[in-house]
Amino acid sequence: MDLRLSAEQDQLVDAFRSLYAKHAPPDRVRDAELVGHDPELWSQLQGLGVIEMAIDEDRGGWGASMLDLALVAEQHGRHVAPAPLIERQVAARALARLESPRLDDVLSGDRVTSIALHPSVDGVAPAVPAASVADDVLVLVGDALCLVPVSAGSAFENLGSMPLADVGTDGGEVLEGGAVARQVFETALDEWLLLTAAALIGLGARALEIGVEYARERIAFGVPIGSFQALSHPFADSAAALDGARLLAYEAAWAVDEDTDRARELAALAFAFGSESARDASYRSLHVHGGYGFMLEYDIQLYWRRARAWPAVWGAPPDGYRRAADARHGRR
Amino acid sequence: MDLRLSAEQDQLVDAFRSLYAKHAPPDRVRDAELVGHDPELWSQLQGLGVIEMAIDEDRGGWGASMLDLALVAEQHGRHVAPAPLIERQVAARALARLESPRLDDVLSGDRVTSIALHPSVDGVAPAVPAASVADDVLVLVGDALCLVPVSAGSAFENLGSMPLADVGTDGGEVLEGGAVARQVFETALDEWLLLTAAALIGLGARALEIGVEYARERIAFGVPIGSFQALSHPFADSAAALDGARLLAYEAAWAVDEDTDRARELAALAFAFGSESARDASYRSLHVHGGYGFMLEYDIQLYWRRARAWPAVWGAPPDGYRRAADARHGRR
Amino acid sequence: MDFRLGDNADSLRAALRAYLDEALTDEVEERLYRSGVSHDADFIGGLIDRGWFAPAWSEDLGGAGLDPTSVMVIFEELNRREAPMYATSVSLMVAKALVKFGTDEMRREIVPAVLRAETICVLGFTEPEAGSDVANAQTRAVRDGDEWMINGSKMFTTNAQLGDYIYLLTRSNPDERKHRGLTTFLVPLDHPGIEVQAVHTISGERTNIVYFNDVRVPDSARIGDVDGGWSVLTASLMDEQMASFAPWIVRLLEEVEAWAAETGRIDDPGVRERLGRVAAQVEVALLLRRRCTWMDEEGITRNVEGPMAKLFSSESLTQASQDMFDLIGPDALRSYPDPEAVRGGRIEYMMRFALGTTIYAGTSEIQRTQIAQRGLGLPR
Amino acid sequence: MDFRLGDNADSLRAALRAYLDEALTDEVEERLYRSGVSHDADFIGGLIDRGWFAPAWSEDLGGAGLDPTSVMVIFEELNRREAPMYATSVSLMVAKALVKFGTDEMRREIVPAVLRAETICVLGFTEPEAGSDVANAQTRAVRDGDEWMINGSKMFTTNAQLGDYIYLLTRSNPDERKHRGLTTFLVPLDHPGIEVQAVHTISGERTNIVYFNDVRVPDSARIGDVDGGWSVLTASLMDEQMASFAPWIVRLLEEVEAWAAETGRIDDPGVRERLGRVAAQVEVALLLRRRCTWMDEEGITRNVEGPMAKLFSSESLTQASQDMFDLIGPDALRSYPDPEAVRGGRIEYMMRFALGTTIYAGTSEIQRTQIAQRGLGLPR
Repeated sequence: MDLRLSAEQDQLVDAFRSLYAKHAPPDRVRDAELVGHDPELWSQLQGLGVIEMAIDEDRGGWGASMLDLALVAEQHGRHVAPAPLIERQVAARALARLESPRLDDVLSGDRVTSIALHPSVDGVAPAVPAASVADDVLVLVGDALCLVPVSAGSAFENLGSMPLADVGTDGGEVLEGGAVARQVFETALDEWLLLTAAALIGLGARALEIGVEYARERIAFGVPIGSFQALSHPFADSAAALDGARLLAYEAAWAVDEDTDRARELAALAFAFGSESARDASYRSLHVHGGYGFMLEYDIQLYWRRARAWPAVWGAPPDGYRRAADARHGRR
Repeated sequence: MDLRLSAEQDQLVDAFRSLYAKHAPPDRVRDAELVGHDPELWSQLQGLGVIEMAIDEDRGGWGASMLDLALVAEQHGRHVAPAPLIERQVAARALARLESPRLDDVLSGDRVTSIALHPSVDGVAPAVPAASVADDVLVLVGDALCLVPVSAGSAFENLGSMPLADVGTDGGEVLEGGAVARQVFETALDEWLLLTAAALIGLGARALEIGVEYARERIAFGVPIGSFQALSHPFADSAAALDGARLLAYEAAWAVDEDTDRARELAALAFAFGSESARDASYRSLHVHGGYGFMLEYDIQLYWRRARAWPAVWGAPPDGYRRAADARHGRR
Repeated sequence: MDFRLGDNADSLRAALRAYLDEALTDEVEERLYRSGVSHDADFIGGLIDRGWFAPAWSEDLGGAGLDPTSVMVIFEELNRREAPMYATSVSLMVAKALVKFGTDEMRREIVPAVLRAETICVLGFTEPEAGSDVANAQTRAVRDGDEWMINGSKMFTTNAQLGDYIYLLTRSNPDERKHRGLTTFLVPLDHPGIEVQAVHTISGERTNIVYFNDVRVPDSARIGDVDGGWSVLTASLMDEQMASFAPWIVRLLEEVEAWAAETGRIDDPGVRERLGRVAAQVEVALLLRRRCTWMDEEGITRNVEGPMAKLFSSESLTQASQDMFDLIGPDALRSYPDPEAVRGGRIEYMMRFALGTTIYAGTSEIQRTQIAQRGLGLPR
Repeated sequence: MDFRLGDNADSLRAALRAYLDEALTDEVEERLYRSGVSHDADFIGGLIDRGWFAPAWSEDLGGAGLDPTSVMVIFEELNRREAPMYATSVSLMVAKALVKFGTDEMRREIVPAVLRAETICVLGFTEPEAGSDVANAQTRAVRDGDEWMINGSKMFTTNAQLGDYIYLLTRSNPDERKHRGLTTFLVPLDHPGIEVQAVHTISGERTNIVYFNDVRVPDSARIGDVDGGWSVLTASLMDEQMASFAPWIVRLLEEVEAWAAETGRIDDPGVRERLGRVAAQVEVALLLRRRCTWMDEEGITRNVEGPMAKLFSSESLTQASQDMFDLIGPDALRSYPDPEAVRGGRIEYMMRFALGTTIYAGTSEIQRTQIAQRGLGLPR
């Protein structure tokens, strides 16, 4: 076993850490809450090649590994960054897998594409992530994977201040049908679950840091509140869970890169366990803030809302555990 | 609302408290673990009229209310008493409801009867409570409620040291069939769930006392361990949950006595919530004992094992919550 | 035992429900939601007309003089509908302290105005550096002849932007030990030197921070003895000891059951299990709170029954609202204004609202410590 | 990164599984279960023959000199099958302390005997009045010329009934502060004045209490410096820092999956959700433990990685075994000897076994405090 990042991966992490520190500080996150998207941040991310890196070299990209993408997603989550990184990467990868010429528009930056995580129902793909800031959305309509231009998208306010929209799917372009379409969709979903897990783990780890810093400094009854076991012991549980979740997410990314037969199972487990770990850590950190925890002025509420909202675009932890069990035991 | 016990109920509780203190101290509980039954304790209970009180006056009993029975069950649970009180009361009440002449044998003490909580499958009623110390067992076989003599019973070792047995149901006497049988069975199950809830609440409350006493006296790092929030805060949660569970069980008993339309729902809720409360309280108390918690010599393990085992004869908390929802919303 | 609340209570409940259905129109609800302020003069006027405004107050003081059970039924129904009561219920709590500890003038002028809902009072206990540890208040009050000079700041002074007075805890004697040396005042909020700054919260509710810069008040603004503020405060906080969020869990379950029936999800055994779990929390939360009322009615001194009701109801609401959010799936993300929002966004809102309930009126940690020490006799 | 353990590890695992299938027959399992003693000389002999007995020990000391990953694989597989290792693994831990702190004679005589599994050593740290607070040991050792006189008692001295020596922590200097004034000894268990009393536990395992009445031992029985016992102890406990119950959760999941497949319950979505949850706990528990091994292999100093592995695995085992018990229903109640017992009663047994895992080798509370203070930098 080797848990060390390569020198290139260290550089990758450093580069994104610096980018987010500069372009996604908490005030920028707040400013972007209405639309859920910071175009300047996105253009910086694009400048670092977040789409290219997600695409194989033979399709015109840079061929980063899934583990590389997970490392970037983790930094993304640490800053609860208001840019739809994961959906756009996953959509681009699906286009590549479909060998669709539409990938060129995405790589060139001419078209921005996202992906619906649930099939269309009655002509509408509900709550599509990043749809309100996308030109096109990949949607599974019946047995066909379609590219739908987002004209009929209706954005809505939501817990996570995300650029979600319901997208009418009539008149989309069919890119692929049948078993292949379903398979590409499921693979894209695996990737979304995995990268979202990584983002949530970054989010949870940072939320825990915020809570620990607060508990170290805040004095009550003459002592720092972090000395009370009622606070410190749940924090310790979160620290262990997040370390474990991170290892699990990395293992899942590695399994995707190595194409092992546990990739789907591990991605779903990482999503479910990572969601729970981030949810608990951010709730605990928010709670130790006392009344400050639910003031919009404090950063911790930004973390808690996204810890709850990001995974919910697809589903809750029980859904992830069931998906993992289906991968492990076969669907019935 | 009136939460006060009547003077008669106070006397009833006192009488059973004294009986159990004298005839079911921990060493007697231990001595009875192999068979799961202390005949001397049972004869004392019988002397106080535990079967008669469970039967209406017009059927030859004393006509105690369900709340009276719940108060007795609570004392029973506080002592994790090794006598199959609840099953025998519930079985006798079912015989009364069926207007069966077999009730006379039970009231006279000639026959000891228990009840299977799950219908017979392939000719066997599995894990019937109190069956290994019963003469007969009431079992739902298909659509018929049958009285089966326990000749083919096979007792087995189990977590709660209970007198459980699998009972072959061939050749039982059909007492009633069709909708009436099913209805009597479901009512009996309501009563078993409710009285078991009351017993578990007594059990949980006593387990909490044992843990609190230990935590007050045991010194570590120079202070009583009960001063550590890691212990005292979970205890506080258990104290609140058990108080709530007790109120819920009393309300359910009152609802049965008043024949309100929420009786079935409340009995199932009391069972599920009471099981959880007793399980958590006994686990926490066991855990604060450190290594002593899992020594057979200490009493707390007697409580934890029964907190787990008593309800499991029918099912787990999720089963109780589903039964309550079925009562609330109708079965589908 | 009897778990019926009685015919009076039942008909009172029915009357309340009828009024609330009529008064809390969608427009009122929307206005309240958008403003983030739990106060509506028209609505309160309707309550006053019906004698439901200050139900626990004796009639000679301008109240309805109702029994504890009726008071509780009113509490359950108003809160189940999240009626805009916060500004006035805090004002009544302050008025109660004035009756006991206030000057004659306060009792003559301010108390009746509060009971007519013409005067709003807000709490000024918590400070930026003193939350759970209320006794650590640092806002200074320095005596200068017949006046006091006040400097400092107070947090979570909800409704200060529309209030008339602030019920203020100050440190009058820094040399005394923590709980001594505190003095309480009733200070007009339009007083020079007072600045009210909005603070917005995750549930949409607006609260405030209030700054005091060289605020001079006469000694007649004082409530209770000099350096005797802790006993004034303790008496006031007694009411908070019965805080319960049971009615909110009732509402949550009603909304989720309606969603489950509308969508057919109610047929799923997993959904049923989770609904059953919330039904148990509803029942237990209501019973723990009703026990307090029964004890009051019987004149039985409460020990930790109040903390148990508060702890269980707020923790259950927090857990249940999150569990229901998970149950509903992606649609649960939609907030109130979205027409597609599940049950008008109520469930998503309650998850955010719940976050505060384990904090204010004594955090869950404070409640657990009280139960452990006062209830179970565990050592400090 | 690479999550493969490597071909060596894979073939070692396969070889171990083959041996365990062959050696741990139903008869052996039954004998072990009934005796409550985790030791079997024949089984250990087989391990010695195959070079798997003291895998981490260097070859010149009589060990197998394997790398940390191989050692971990052996640990995972032996514990997944609950192989009877407890008596000998404690003996090896004691021997390790003897190599570092023991006399020449101990190193020459006792250490090799332990490595041949001919000598069994047991731990004598915990006392009736000193559990988590090990440094509070009260068993007295009083120097008398070249001898020491020992009086006191030790709890949880598992295997003392079959052991040869007890590794004893005593208070040699009552005037010194707690952690000072301790001295450790290696005392033969057949020494006059030592009485071993059986203590039975909820999992069926037998442990003991050992009484010391005027036990005179020569100074040559001392390990380490006079009053220097704390550093000897700390070094020994370092091994416990990597305790993990991951292999037991692996076994639990295997058993429940087999049950679910046999009964068809695996088709129930609720069952799948719960199996998925345990699968995550398995994976995380394994990874947290494997991370420790990787750090050792790389020479990276561990901080709280050991406590995290121990805390997570024991708490998960406790929770998962109870959840699986609930899942299975009434049949889960049946204990081992019942032929109808689900999966030979293994799941019911694991729920009882789990109770100890959050206590010994450092309670969960001790682990959390270490993680909070050493890992997160929270104040004491």
